[in-house]
Amino acid sequence: MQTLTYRDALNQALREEMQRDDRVFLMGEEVAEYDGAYKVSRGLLKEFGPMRVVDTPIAELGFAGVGVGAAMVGLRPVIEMMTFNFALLAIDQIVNSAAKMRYMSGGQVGVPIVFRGPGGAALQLAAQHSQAFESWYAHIPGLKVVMPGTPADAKGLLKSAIRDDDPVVFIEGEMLYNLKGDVPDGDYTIPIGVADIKRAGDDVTLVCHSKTVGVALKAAEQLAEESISAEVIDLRTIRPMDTETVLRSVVKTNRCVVVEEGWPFAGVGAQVVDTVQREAFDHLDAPLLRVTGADVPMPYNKALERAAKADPSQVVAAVKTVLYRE
Amino acid sequence: MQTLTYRDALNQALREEMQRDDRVFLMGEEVAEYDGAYKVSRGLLKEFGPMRVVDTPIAELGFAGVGVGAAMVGLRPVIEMMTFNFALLAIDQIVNSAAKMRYMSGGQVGVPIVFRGPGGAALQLAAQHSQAFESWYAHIPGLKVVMPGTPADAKGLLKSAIRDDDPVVFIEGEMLYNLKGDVPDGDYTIPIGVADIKRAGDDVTLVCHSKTVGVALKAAEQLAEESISAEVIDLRTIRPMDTETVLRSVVKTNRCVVVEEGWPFAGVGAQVVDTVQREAFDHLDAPLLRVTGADVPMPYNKALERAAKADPSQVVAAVKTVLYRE
Amino acid sequence: MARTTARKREKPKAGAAVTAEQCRSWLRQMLVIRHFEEKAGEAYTLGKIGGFLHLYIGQEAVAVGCMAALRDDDYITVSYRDHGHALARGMTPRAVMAELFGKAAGGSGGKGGSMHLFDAERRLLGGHGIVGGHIPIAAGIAFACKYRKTDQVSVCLFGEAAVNIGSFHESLNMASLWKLPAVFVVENNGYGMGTALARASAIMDISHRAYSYAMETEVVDGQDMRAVKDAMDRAVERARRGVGPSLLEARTYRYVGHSMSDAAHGTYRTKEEVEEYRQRDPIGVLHAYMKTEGYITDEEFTALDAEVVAEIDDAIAFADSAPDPDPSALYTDVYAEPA
Amino acid sequence: MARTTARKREKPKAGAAVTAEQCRSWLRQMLVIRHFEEKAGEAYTLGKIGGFLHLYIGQEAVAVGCMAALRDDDYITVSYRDHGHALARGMTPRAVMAELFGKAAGGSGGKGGSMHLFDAERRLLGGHGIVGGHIPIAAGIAFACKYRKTDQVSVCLFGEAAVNIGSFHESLNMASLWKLPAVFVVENNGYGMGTALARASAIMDISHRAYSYAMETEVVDGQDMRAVKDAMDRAVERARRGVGPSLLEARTYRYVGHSMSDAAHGTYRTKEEVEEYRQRDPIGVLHAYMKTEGYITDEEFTALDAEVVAEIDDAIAFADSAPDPDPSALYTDVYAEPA
Ligand SMILES: Cc1ncc(C[n+]2csc(CCOP(=O)(O)OP(=O)(O)O)c2C)c(N)n1
Ligand SMILES: Cc1ncc(C[n+]2csc(CCOP(=O)(O)OP(=O)(O)O)c2C)c(N)n1
Ligand SMILES: [Mg+2]
Ligand SMILES: [Mg+2]
Repeated sequence: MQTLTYRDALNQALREEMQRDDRVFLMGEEVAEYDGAYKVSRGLLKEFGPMRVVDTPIAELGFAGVGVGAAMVGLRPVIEMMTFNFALLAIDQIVNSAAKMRYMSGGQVGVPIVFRGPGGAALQLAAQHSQAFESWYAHIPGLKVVMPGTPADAKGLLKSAIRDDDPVVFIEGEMLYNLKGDVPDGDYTIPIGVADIKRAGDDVTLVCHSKTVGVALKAAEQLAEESISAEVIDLRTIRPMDTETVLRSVVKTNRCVVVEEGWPFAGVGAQVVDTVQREAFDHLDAPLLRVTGADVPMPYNKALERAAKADPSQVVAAVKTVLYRE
Repeated sequence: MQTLTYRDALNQALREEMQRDDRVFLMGEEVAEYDGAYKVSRGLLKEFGPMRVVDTPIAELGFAGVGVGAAMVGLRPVIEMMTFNFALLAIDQIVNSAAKMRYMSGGQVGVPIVFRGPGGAALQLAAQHSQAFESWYAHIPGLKVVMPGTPADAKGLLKSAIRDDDPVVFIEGEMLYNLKGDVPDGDYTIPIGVADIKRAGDDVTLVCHSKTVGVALKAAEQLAEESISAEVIDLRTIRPMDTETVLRSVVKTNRCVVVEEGWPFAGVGAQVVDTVQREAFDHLDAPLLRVTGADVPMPYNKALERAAKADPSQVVAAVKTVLYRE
Repeated sequence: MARTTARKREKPKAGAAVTAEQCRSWLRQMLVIRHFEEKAGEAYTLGKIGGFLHLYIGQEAVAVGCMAALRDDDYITVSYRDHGHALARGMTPRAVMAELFGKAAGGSGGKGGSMHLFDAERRLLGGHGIVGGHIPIAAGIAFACKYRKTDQVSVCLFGEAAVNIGSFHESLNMASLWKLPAVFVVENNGYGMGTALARASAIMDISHRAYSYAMETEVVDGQDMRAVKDAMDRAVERARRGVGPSLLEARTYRYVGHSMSDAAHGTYRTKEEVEEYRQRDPIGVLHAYMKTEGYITDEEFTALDAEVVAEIDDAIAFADSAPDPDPSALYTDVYAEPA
Repeated sequence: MARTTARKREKPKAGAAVTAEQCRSWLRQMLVIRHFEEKAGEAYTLGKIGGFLHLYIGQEAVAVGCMAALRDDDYITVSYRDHGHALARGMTPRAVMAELFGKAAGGSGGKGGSMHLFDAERRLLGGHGIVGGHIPIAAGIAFACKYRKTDQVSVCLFGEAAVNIGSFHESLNMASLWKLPAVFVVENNGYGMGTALARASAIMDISHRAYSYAMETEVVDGQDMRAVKDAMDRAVERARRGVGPSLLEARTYRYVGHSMSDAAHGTYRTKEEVEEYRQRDPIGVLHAYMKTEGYITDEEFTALDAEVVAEIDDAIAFADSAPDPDPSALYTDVYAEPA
């Protein structure tokens, strides 16, 4: 076991996969000479050189397409989006090219590519720089969507994403990069499509992913003080979603609260609710509730931003509602 | 009353609004000299001239942004996307500019713009040309999303959209353009955010929008033959959603099936399910079920495409399931 | 338009000497495309083909001239108007027609259709429906060739209306900045659907756009297959040598409507204009050359034409009788089969 | 890079005679920007300002020179590096600083912050955070001016790294095609974050990109405020007359890091390079000119500088003590208030 930050865990995953497979390369804005806008690629240019760690012009649509083309002929591109806010400019290549190539070609041409970078809000970056788009990508057949919430998951899942034969949208958290955690030594992977029970409990199921794993765990602690036992399930992969693990828990707890950073309308949580109420209808003692980001563009002001973000107190309140406590 | 096609109803709405308000102009690919790729703008160039009916280069991101800029200084642009598949290239302007300008500017600058064009699948246009993105747009605070399913709704809602002070994503159906229906004479509008009961019933609530209105109504007829009375609710507006009308119906029928053209994961139906199970939990005699498009890129082959589309038989089957019949 | 002087061009080598055999095969390819497209148009009106159908009639010399300059291991990407390129690259009329008919025997198993022709073996990587969408993809394929230090070349063909979209700009800049082994071929047929170039681009000389990227460029007569091949030879050679990418503008014309839903000459062009361009038919141009060179007699031409007609009739019959894909195909090829 | 000859330029008129009063106000504006940015940087390190903070130190002459050429009813759009433009356009240091502090008294009520400065009254329409995002918006504003047959002009300022993104290409093509009254000003400070122009663009002469759009273009010394104004006067006049848009390249330099999280000279440039550019400081250039013209004495300069320092101190104090927006502000301005 080693203790690593989420950032360094990602950096290790990239380095180890690039050492293991010379088809793997990293491309994006400032990934090479600048070591990455968030330093996730620190040292990689020095180790692998400019052909495998490639700085691009500001041209998200273009370099996303370059990655798709390279993947179509057998390379394993990792395309860094400085943040997924800017990926809106590249989304045609992600959705119309990467996600559909295998199907349109009748199985002849796959696109083994990873689009990665931070998603969601950081601190006071305002409306255009604070958006969570995971439900958008998860809506698209042909894409896989991975969102680790811990350093160990980040490393193991990024390795799986790079080894995957299909396009993977790998969304990190800018606020998570400095998060420290235990990471297994050596080479290991975590399978895509498998959720993780981050805390066991009996009274209520909390479903979360990425940054909200921390929110749910904090809420679970506070609930424990009131002797409410919450089970915290980290989806880790949004698509394909591990519904079995979620259902197994809800069948046990009979109550569920879904926590996510993004906006409420047709968010990831809406899909969790849809699945659970359909598959576990007779096991539910209360409606499923959701805790989400406020349904507004993100404000710059610090206090307003704090109020716009999903926090443990909202989770605690939702849990008490589904438990019919006060 | 006049009988009009959906296409001509839209054409009337555009013409009447352009006559009423000289700030309104239409811009897009082939909208002027070609009368529109789907002839929705037939005759408008002749009547209003090239400054108000503007052909553009193939540059979705660019002309969407041109519309946003024009709207910021008080014009009322109607930006035609030849189809919403191509709007993926413009989505940065729709989401990062149009939807956020009012908020980022602290209320100083609004963006009264309409992005309109056909969405979803037509016939055998394959994967890149057969996609339904309404759940994406509806996810975004700052946008309104309107999807009429009849000629009368198309005319009344497009007029409301053009008069609205906020950005409206107005998604039509290529397969609906030839649909005929009664349309009130003269100037009328249909308010954004109000659903419509297209058929009254007591046993089950069918929630639908756009093309699936026809699917739900056909299913309702077939169900009637088996003396199952279905209430068909056409959302008409996806965001803001008229949850009252849906809930009022479900409280009466205690059962609900949501029908949509798009993909299942985090689709519009997932949001309907989330809302209904939360607000009407104690009224539900069965889980809410959804009928959606198949979770695959659209295939070209005719038979495969038919199998990929939501149809009345699937709705009938879902209804029987929630009614616990066979 | 902007007064810019052309970047000094490498002196065009006198068209590499071509043999009667070569000409014959090129002529045959153009005849195959011409008859294929005419039959496809008929099949569409009969309802055998659905969706959008974009015919290549009139532009045959561009696809044939380009493919003639390539090696088997070079890569090709093209727009939705892709039948001609697929046939010139060696896909059989049966495989292409079956795809248009949506049959399992089609190149993409009937799941792609007319706009999405792929033949991985022949390195034809689509068939793309979003205007400009395949330009960065072609740059990426070229990037991979450079990455692997092979001397393969990535050729990308698109219409003149695509030069006004952002991906063209971003891709050509990166391709030149990184000296990628790519050739970008603009098939300038004068119109994007109903929009004439002059109503969509601030400059009429598309090749001048290359100067924004310090890229080599040439304008070539797109109705003269041999001229296209000669220009391609130069561009492909530059790419192979690692000198960098090129932008080729081939001036051509489509005789038919944009797609089957568009009249041959809509309101946007006159019958006379179409007729005028038909005078310099690409098949006629090569045929005339072959006659003057004594490469082909009228009898031989008639025989060749008949042979091609028969091949296309066979392709139609094959496609018509071929089975639909199995219903299970709906759910395959979304993701890789778990190994 | 591409050998292209410059499009014949209109002979620059000798800089319109300027008065001591004008120079004094321009000098004052530059001093306001300089001191504002320095204080804002301090406030950021004290945690009074959050998020991203992009300072304009070193580029003052571009914003001041551009605004000096505009009428009150002209429109301005700019990137996230927008403090200088807002101040030069007449927004008070109080209003801008309060926005940076996220206070209700800020120009955008504290909801936009440093990257999103708006002043509808002064027709400053952002403050945009997506590189290239405001270029089509500026074209759209120009379209509206033409649509309404006013003689207003839309000016759009962006960094040199934005010339490689698709929206630049699409917007300039449409602006020229439609002869829109727009002026596109590239503030070429040599770097996009840590990327030097030569590593992002296939050509170093950004102004040459104008030829792809048959657009007028000029390169101007961005450290000489009067030179910027003269070039702007010509471009604005062309736009007003309806001749068409222009692309101006102002060669300038940022003394500080890309944002507060970036060192003044990271690994991507040397301390020496920064020092060298500081030698031609835009404030120094104008000040020197004014001294030779006898427009200002050293005493007057010292007094002016002190006056500005006091104004900025006041802005800091104001912003610091101003109240946060009401919590209810979180939910307002998402949509228009129902009339
Ligand atoms: C991004 C995008 N916008 C619009 C369309 C619709 N469309 C299909 S073909 C076409 C015209 C393209 O013309 P050109 O590039 O000249 O190619 P040609 O059809 O002449 O071969 C348009 C507008 C599209 N497919 N993609
Ligand atoms: C589309 C997009 N991609 C990436 C970014 C991140 N980013 C912010 S500023 C910047 C560099 C821009 O440089 P330049 O255009 O030269 O302006 P300058 O900062 O030098 O004023 C980048 C890459 C962004 N904001 N938008
Ligand atoms: Mg064309
Ligand atoms: Mg710069």
